[in-house]
Amino acid sequence: MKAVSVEEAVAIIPAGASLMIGGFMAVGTPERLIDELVRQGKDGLTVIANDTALPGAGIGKLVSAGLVHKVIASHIGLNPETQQKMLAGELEVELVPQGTLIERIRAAGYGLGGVLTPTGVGTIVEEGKRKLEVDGKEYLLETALHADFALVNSFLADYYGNLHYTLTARNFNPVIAMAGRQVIAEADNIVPTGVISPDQVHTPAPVVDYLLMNG
Amino acid sequence: MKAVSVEEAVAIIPAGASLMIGGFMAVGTPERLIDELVRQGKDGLTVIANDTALPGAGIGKLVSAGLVHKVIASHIGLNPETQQKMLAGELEVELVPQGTLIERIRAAGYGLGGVLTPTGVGTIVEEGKRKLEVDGKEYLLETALHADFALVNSFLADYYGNLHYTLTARNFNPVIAMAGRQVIAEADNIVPTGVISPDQVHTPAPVVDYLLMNG
Amino acid sequence: MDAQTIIAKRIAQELREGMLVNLGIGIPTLVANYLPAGVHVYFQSENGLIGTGPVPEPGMQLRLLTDAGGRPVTALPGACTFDSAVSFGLIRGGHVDVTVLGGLQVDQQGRLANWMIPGKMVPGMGGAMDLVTGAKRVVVAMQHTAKGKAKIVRQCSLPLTSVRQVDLVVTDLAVIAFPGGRATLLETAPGVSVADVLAGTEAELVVPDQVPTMAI
Amino acid sequence: MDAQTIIAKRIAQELREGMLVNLGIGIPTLVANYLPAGVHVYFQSENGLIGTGPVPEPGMQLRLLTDAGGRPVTALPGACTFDSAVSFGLIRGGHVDVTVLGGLQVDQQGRLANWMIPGKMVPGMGGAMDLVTGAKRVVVAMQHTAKGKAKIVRQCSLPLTSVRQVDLVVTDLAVIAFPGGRATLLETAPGVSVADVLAGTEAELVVPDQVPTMAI
Repeated sequence: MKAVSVEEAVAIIPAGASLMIGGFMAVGTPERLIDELVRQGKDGLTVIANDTALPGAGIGKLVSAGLVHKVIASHIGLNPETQQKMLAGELEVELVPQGTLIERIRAAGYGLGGVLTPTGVGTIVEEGKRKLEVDGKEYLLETALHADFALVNSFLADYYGNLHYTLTARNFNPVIAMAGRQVIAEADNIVPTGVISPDQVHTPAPVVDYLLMNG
Repeated sequence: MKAVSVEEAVAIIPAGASLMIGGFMAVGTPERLIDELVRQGKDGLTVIANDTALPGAGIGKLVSAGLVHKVIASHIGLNPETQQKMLAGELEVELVPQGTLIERIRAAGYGLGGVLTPTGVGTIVEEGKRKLEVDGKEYLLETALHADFALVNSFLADYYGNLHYTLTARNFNPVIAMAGRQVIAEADNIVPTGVISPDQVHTPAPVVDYLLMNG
Repeated sequence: MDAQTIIAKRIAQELREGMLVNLGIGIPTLVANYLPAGVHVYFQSENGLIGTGPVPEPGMQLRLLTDAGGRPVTALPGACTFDSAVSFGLIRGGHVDVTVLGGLQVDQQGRLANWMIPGKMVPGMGGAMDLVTGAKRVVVAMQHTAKGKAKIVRQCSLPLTSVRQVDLVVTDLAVIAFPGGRATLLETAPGVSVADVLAGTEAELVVPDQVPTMAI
Repeated sequence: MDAQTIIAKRIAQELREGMLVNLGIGIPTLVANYLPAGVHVYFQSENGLIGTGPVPEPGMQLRLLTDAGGRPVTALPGACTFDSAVSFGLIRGGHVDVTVLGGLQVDQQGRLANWMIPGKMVPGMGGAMDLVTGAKRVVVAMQHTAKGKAKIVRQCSLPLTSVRQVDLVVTDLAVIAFPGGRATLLETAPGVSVADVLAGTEAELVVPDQVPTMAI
């Protein structure tokens, strides 16, 4: 793990990269990284996240700034800008059931090729997907979803990069931290190693590549 | 959740039931439940667990007592009795790679039909299984593994049945707690509701059906 | 009693001690206000919480603790939090006893459409498809008609949320279930006649000899 | 220096600052004793621990904290614990930088057999298949021969652990890698000649002009 400034962290991300971003309606989203992506104008991004929050919050800022080429999400209903840009053909949107999205991300991080889910069978979600039967029940094969970077926000990080999330700010964060080829963590609080007890670590330090320094 | 004595809990389990049992070399195994299974002589059991521990410890006691009809596990090498009984044809043993075993159990608890894993491709583990290609890579389809009961051991339980495991005694426990059709929890310590903070709960109370009372 | 209150009160009667319950946004959220006295249920927010409590007192909000709509909530003693994979494991895996969701249309076999109006409203399915596919019991909370048009129809014109048949539809006019795959009138709202229900329903509705009034 | 020490010391040189390392039972465990000074690596136990430390002081053992063999260990500051699904997510998902495992046979393309001898020893594969399939780098630690018989063979007679080619085999006689799918002699142990290695090896071995001695 390397401690970096937010400027250094975002400089590592090329335009056109695919980013998994933690958060649920901007709760648990790394806002400093988002703001710096906007400042450095990294465009052509593919964003994989639960939602696009609201205009002015979290991923909503990337959408407003026109930096996003494609969104893979489960819900965009609370951000009218995302919907407008989608209908205007300025933004590609792939909608995925939330439980399927998180399993596809997890599969990538856990070295699985995919999972079989009953969700979406018989609906428009099944289009173009393989269907398999197990014990007489039909499932869709949903394949692993990879990304160049995972950007996570944790409540605590220690000096090694162990991360602890809290309350509903955990959401997608620990799962994307396993799936991003490189992982950049932004912590609300950096604490001495040992402050987070072993049972409270949600993301083990060895999967974290960069930790944002304070300031 | 219902608080029950160990006698009541085991009385619920019929002979011939399939049991997922937590623990790794008997660390994190519910020993009171095991001892009572032996006392009540519940036989013909199918045991799904990481291993069969040692003679005289954890699942080893069930094997010694001749109560086990079939074992689905990743490792039996440290229990010579399991191997002897297997070679003598007294005990059916299905060996599953550890990472595959835990994913098959998880799939059952998470409503998935199965997962695609690269583990076992090209080895004798692939016999009789479907192989699928995703993005040019071969995977085995490993299907969900269900059980009638999950028997878990936690470090803490609160009055609702929220469970917290500690250190390496966590292992299979939180995963099987999602997968057993009925879940019986044996806690080292029962604490007032609220003592386990929300972020420290590994198994949510609503999935626990029975909690062993003290004494 | 207004339409929303009728629906919420009636659905609250479906909840039993110890159940794990997921309430959607809108009318379903109101169900929590009418729990039978002494009954303790667990409310799940799919963003990662069991034990969701009411809105916090002024000044006590925490940005790190919200419902699935991003609004501040509280956590009751005995609450627990988890990541999204666990949250949807609970949902897809059948651990949620009851989910209450809004509806746009329900067909006469009980299949729900509630996540998009092609060309008009494409918010995404969020957790709805997993909830309808995986919860033990699915209850739809909706107005019986929208702008005079029936919402309980022969066939959904909107994309389905799941092919799984829902268990109960509760509207401001009626309670409907689908035994044997046929929409069947179970109860009418106070002051509503069977004829009123039939007039507002496009689907073929089985009407038993006796149709009791909702006990709300 | 005895055979085990040679192997463990040489493999320890493969470890770099910050790596996540999984050591199997037996010779691999000894590798931890020979870490280069000042290098910090994370040791994973597949039963659910990163930050595995040495055996506890007498009287300090805790039944709830063991290695994958069930023996008491310690946890270093900065350790973390997790369930078995996460543990094998780390392994299968390529997060483990190096795994060091024992071997029964390695074939000349670098494929390992280390989990069973049909009819004789059927302990189960435990985590071995996942480790060999998923770790970024696989290092095999074994005696070069067993009872005079070569263990690096043309073709494994024992069931394979994985079809994935291992990265390095370190024995008491030699270091062998598999560039281009061909077993190649990289180093010999102190006092061991190339001829000694060839005599103890059944596989066809590529021998470069210069074969340095292990710097241990």
